[in-house]
Amino acid sequence: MNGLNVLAASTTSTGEAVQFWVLGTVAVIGALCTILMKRAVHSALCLAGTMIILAVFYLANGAYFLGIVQVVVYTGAIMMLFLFVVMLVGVTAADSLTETLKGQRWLAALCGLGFGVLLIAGIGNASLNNFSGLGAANGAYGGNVEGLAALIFTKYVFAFEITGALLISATVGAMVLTHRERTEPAKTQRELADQRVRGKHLPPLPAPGVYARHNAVDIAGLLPDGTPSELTVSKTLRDRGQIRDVSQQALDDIKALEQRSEERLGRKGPIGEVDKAGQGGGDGVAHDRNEEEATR
Amino acid sequence: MENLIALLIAAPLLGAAVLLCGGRRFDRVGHLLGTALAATSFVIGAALFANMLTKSVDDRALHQKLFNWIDVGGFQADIAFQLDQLSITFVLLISGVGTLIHVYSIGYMEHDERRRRFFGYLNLFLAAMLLLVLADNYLLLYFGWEGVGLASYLLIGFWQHKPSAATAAKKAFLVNRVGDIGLSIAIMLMFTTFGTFAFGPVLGSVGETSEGMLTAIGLMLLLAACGKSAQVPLQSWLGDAMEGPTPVSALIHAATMVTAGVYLIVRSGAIFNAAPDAQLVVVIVGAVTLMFGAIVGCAKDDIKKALAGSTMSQIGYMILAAGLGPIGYVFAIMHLVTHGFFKAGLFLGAGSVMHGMNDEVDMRKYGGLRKYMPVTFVTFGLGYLAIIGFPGLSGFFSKDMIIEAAFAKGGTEGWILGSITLLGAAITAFYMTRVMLMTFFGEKRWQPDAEGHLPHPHESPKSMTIPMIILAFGSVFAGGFFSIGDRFLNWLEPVTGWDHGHAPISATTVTAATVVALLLGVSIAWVMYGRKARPVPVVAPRGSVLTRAARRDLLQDDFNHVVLVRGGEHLTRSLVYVDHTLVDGVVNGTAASVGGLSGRLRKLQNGYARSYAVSMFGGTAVLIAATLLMRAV
Amino acid sequence: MSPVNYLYLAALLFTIGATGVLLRRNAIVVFMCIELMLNACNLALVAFSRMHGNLDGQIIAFFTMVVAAAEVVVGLAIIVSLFRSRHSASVDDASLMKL
Amino acid sequence: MSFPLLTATAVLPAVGAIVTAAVPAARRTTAKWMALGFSLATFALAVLVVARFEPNGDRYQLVESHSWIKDFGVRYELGVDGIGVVLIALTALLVPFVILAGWHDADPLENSSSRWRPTQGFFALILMVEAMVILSFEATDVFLFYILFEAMLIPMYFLIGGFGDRAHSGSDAAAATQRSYAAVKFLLYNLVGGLIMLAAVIGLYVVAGSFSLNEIAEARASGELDMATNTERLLFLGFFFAFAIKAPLWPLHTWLPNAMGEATAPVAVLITAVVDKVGTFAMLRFCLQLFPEASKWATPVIVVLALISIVYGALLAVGQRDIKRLIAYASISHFGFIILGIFAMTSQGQSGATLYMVNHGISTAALMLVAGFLITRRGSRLIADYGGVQKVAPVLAGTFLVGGLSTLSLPGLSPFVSEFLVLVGTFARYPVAGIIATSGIVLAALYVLVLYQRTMTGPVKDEVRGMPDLRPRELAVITPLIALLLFFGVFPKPLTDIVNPAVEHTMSDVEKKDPRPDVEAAK
Repeated sequence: MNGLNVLAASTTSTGEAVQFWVLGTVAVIGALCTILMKRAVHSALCLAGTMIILAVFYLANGAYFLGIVQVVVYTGAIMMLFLFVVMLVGVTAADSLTETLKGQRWLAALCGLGFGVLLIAGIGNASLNNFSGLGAANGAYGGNVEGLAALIFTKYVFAFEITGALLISATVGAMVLTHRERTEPAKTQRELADQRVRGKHLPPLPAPGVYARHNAVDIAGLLPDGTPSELTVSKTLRDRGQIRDVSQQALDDIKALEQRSEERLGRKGPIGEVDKAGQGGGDGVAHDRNEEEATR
Repeated sequence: MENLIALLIAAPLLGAAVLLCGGRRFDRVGHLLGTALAATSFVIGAALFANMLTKSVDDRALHQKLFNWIDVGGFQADIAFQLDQLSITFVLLISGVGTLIHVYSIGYMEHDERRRRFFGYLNLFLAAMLLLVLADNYLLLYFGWEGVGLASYLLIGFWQHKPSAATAAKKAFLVNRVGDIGLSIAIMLMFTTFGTFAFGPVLGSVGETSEGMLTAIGLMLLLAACGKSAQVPLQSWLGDAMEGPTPVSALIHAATMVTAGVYLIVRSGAIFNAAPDAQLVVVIVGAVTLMFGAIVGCAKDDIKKALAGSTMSQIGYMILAAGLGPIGYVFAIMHLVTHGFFKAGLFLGAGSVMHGMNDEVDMRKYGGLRKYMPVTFVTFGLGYLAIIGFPGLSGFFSKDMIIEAAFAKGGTEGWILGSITLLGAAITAFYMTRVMLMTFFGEKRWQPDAEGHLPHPHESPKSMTIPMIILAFGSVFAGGFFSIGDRFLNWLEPVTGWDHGHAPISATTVTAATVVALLLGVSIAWVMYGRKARPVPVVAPRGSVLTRAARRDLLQDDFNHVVLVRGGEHLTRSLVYVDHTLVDGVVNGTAASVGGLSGRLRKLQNGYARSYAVSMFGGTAVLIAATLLMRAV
Repeated sequence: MSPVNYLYLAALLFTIGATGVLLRRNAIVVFMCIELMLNACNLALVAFSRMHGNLDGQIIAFFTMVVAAAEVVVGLAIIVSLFRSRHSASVDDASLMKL
Repeated sequence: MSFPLLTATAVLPAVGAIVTAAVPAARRTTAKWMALGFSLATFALAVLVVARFEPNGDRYQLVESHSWIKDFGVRYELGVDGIGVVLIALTALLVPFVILAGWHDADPLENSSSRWRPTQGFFALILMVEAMVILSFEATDVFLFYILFEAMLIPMYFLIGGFGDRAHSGSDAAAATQRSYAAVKFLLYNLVGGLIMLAAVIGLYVVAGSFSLNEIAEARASGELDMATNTERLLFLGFFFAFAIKAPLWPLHTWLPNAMGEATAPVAVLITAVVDKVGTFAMLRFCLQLFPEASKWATPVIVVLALISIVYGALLAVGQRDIKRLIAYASISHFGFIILGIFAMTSQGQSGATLYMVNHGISTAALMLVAGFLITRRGSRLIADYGGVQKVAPVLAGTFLVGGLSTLSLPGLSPFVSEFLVLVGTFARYPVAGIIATSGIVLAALYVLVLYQRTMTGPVKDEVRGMPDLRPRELAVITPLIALLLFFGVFPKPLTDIVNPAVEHTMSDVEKKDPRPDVEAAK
């Protein structure tokens, strides 16, 4: 209780003075950091610090309840909320301090300075030297918290109720604001599986030309099941759609060969092995031509 | 009896109303109706005249008040008439000559599909002119004054499809309006001076105001007279007015309307008598116009323009006489009447000649017409003799009186005026002889007209010749009738007053001099135009500088054109520009600047919450500062 | 030391917070600065209640805290949804107030 | 409480406006007839007002007075003096002719299929204007007058901007832009004047503590209200500025030619013959009665401005190439005469000015409406596009000439009486001004005759050939007007008898006596 008596004094104890000067400086520095730090996280942390110091000041001023509430609500809840949001938005989202609005910085500085000076001047020439500490007030109901409680539940009871309503509507509002309506039905497991597989190539890629029946770049190699695999052709050609089907190519070659052999031998009839053997050279010719086509 | 006075005016007015508003259904009877009503008013006039003769000299004047026209504060104007010897003289002249010219017009305008309207206008003119001479106050006189101006405007511009006619009409009206300024200012002066502008009170109380005021009034009246009577410097319209049909030229621009100025001055004699300076100016104007008109008349080849010049000059005589004061008033009016006869006759003759010559007006294309249109020749000849003042004919008496009066003015003034009038007489003789010779004598100089067929002159129909004959009769005998036993003098003297003046030389001398002057003029003219040896060229020779100037009305038209017309055009055009750029520009400029300013202010609203916040914050700071200051103070 | 210094401190902090609001573009930081201003006010209130020796000042401060809490909730929710809609938390991006 | 005749006279056209506007779009003709009927009924009421009015009775008669806004002592206070009566009669007389003349002006164009109902709107607006103008002639409460003074701008704005002259040289778009320009100019000019007047009205209330004309006048007369000289002058200027714009007085005139040029002829008549009269009327009633000292103080300047208006307007009229603009500038010149007469402070001048308002209304209506008929026939406003009309349409030309002659105030037509009275009245006090003003009659003759010569005479132009002469409807519009011109030209007594006593009152307001003649003439 002698603490209360101390508080009754019109000037404060040296201890409080020291505490004020030390912590006050820190608080100001914290505030400055809050507005000067590049990253929102740092600002938040500095602000938290300032708030804690303020809590101490509350206590020092005999507002024990408020001091605690300050620590719990502000530093504990609100600042954490800030940090969460900062994370949502992205911790690394450092906004450049370069000013975009012309003259904004100077105007702001000017206004701030003038405003501060004026406030301080105002306080300065306001006659505030009669101090009736909180002793009586706190003592009336036997303690700060009791005193507050008495006031809140008697004098300010309606305001208190209304704040309750306010809080409720605030929470609802927050939910409404942050709630996102789902537009499409939730995915089934099957869809998820397909999503995982689709577009992907499960087995290993074929080595280019392994099953190649052809050495032209733009002709896809054949998979074991005989289907051409576009993966064997360079992406550029794939995108250009300049892929030729090898099987089709082979048939073309054979047709061309038959024509030529007919011209050369001048006789009809099934083509023998010899001719097949001769096809190699013909193939070669064909290759060259194909390559020309491909490169063209 | 006096209730008849209104009828004098009402009859032709009714005619005008019926003919102008009646529409086509009157086309066939229009001219007859118009003539009948003109005659009616002449008959009434005659009746009033007779009645007036029966009365004693002192109570001859009649008054009739119809109703109160304007009554505001002290400003009292009545529709009231005054019929005294002076007015009745004019009434008879106007309605008489008017009726004759109506008759003449029946024939002259026969082939014009708008004849009905022509007669309507003529009737309108008669009504207005009668109103002018019958009014008993200056404002009502102004009413008639403007009315005849309107009628003359309508009649000069009767052939509106001719731009020249429309322009001439407009010119006549405008010049007359300039004169009207004078009349209206005179009326205002009378109102502010005498508190009234009725003839009786004003002329009665002339003695009670300053001579300067009277001079001002007199000069203003003179300005009005100049406008209406085509006196220098407002004479320019009369020549162009010949664009109108010839009967109009005869009635309005020779016999009656142009003499209204003389009437005004004689009527206001009391004012002029009391304002010698004004009188002097009147005399000067008269003298100048006399010479001006005579000179112009010598140079014109257009027969009507030549006659117009002579009209100008003759009215110059009258104005001069009127300016002489009591010595001259009577003779001014007398010359006015006789002139009304012979000049109307001359014009009608000219009209008849034109009628026979496919409306050719150039005398150089006439010649030798006496055989072809004898009646015209005779009547025109009598008129000619009358106007040059051939002894025994009316012009001789009246003009001689004026010349005597001019001498009787006395002093050097008298000598100057007298010699001018003599010179004028000589010149008159010259140009009238010229007209006569070029028109009726010499060999034929007829030219094919626009359609290409030569004119075949013929005598005009009865309806045209009879009036000419009657007028010729008047122009022969009127003068003698008037002056034998000073009838006219005794008749008018009670109204206008008369002063014998003191002639430095005897009347006989003057008469002799006059005769000499006229013989001189005639012989010169005969030498120049009459001899077979020296035929008149069809195309006008270049002529001397004076001749060329005279042909152009002594250049005063060019002066008007350069100074007034051109200058006016430039003035108005520049004013239009000023109005658009300056006066309006100021307004639009203000609007534009306001718009620009708001556009700039708009830029402050850049939409960034933070800059708004700055202004809020600054505002708070300012508020705090304010409160602190208030506390400190 | 006179407790008036608490008021000076409060004024200082308030001004700093206000200046921050004007200077920073990041909505979250702006919001923090607002909180700072509120706290400054609270400090002043507490100091006042000490001066005048009654608890009303503290009551007001208490209500301020409650309201601030509510405000923070809603405000942050707004910021989040804003960030969702236009992947940035810069206050200058919302400049639709321009004429 | 007797039958509120004045209110009825003003309300009837308003009702008519509403009814007309309510007529369904298809029944266009019904709307026209309805509008005509209402305007005629209004005229009948106006005649009743004239009949009930005792020229030599109290200054304000048929008075109605009800409290309106108690807190500011604003009253709904009506009353007419001689000046108001004749102007009410003029308005009620002209509007039927305006409606009849504008019979087809608001018919929707063939190709346009807009569901908007222009015809109904047109006639409703005209009736609305009539209602407001009449009420403003009756109002004896400054505040009430102010409201009407401003409110009549709204229907006029729409009449000018919404129903332009279809005979426009240039494309429709150009016509539309010029029309809106003219309308906006009209509105802005008059609003500026009105706002300054509002300031003066409030100032007057602050000074005098009442809006009622009579109360203030009495207070001034009894001397219990004496304004400081400067206050009075400022208030006077505030009022006069608004009225000078409305009148319009040089150099505040430039809105009139645009407005009259772009509007249809009947609307132009409405502007110059009816609405602008409110300005000159208000000078007589409010400026002179409320601020006699300041009026006398400002007289020299105003006289000079009026003279400038006379000569300047006439000269510009001579310089115009557009028939309607020419008439507009002529009107400016005539308004110069009216203002001159008012501020000559002689009974002749002021009676003349009042008569001038009436006669100018009739004569301008005659001239402008015939010009409108002419323009609708040929589809052009440019003088140069006409020529020789007199040959093909003699009656039209004749009426046009009569209208013109009345504009140049030929004796025998009513404007002569008023103009001469104004001149005499001015001359009696300011001889020089009188002489300068007299020169206006030559200029008037010049612009009228030039206009007539260029349009009506000369060889017939091909475009003019086959132009129909006046139709019965148009004759029905013109004939009565011309008859009135002639009648009042020869017998203006009915007007002067009503006006003179009122003018005596205003003269006594400004404590001016007519200058005595130098010599008492021997009667």
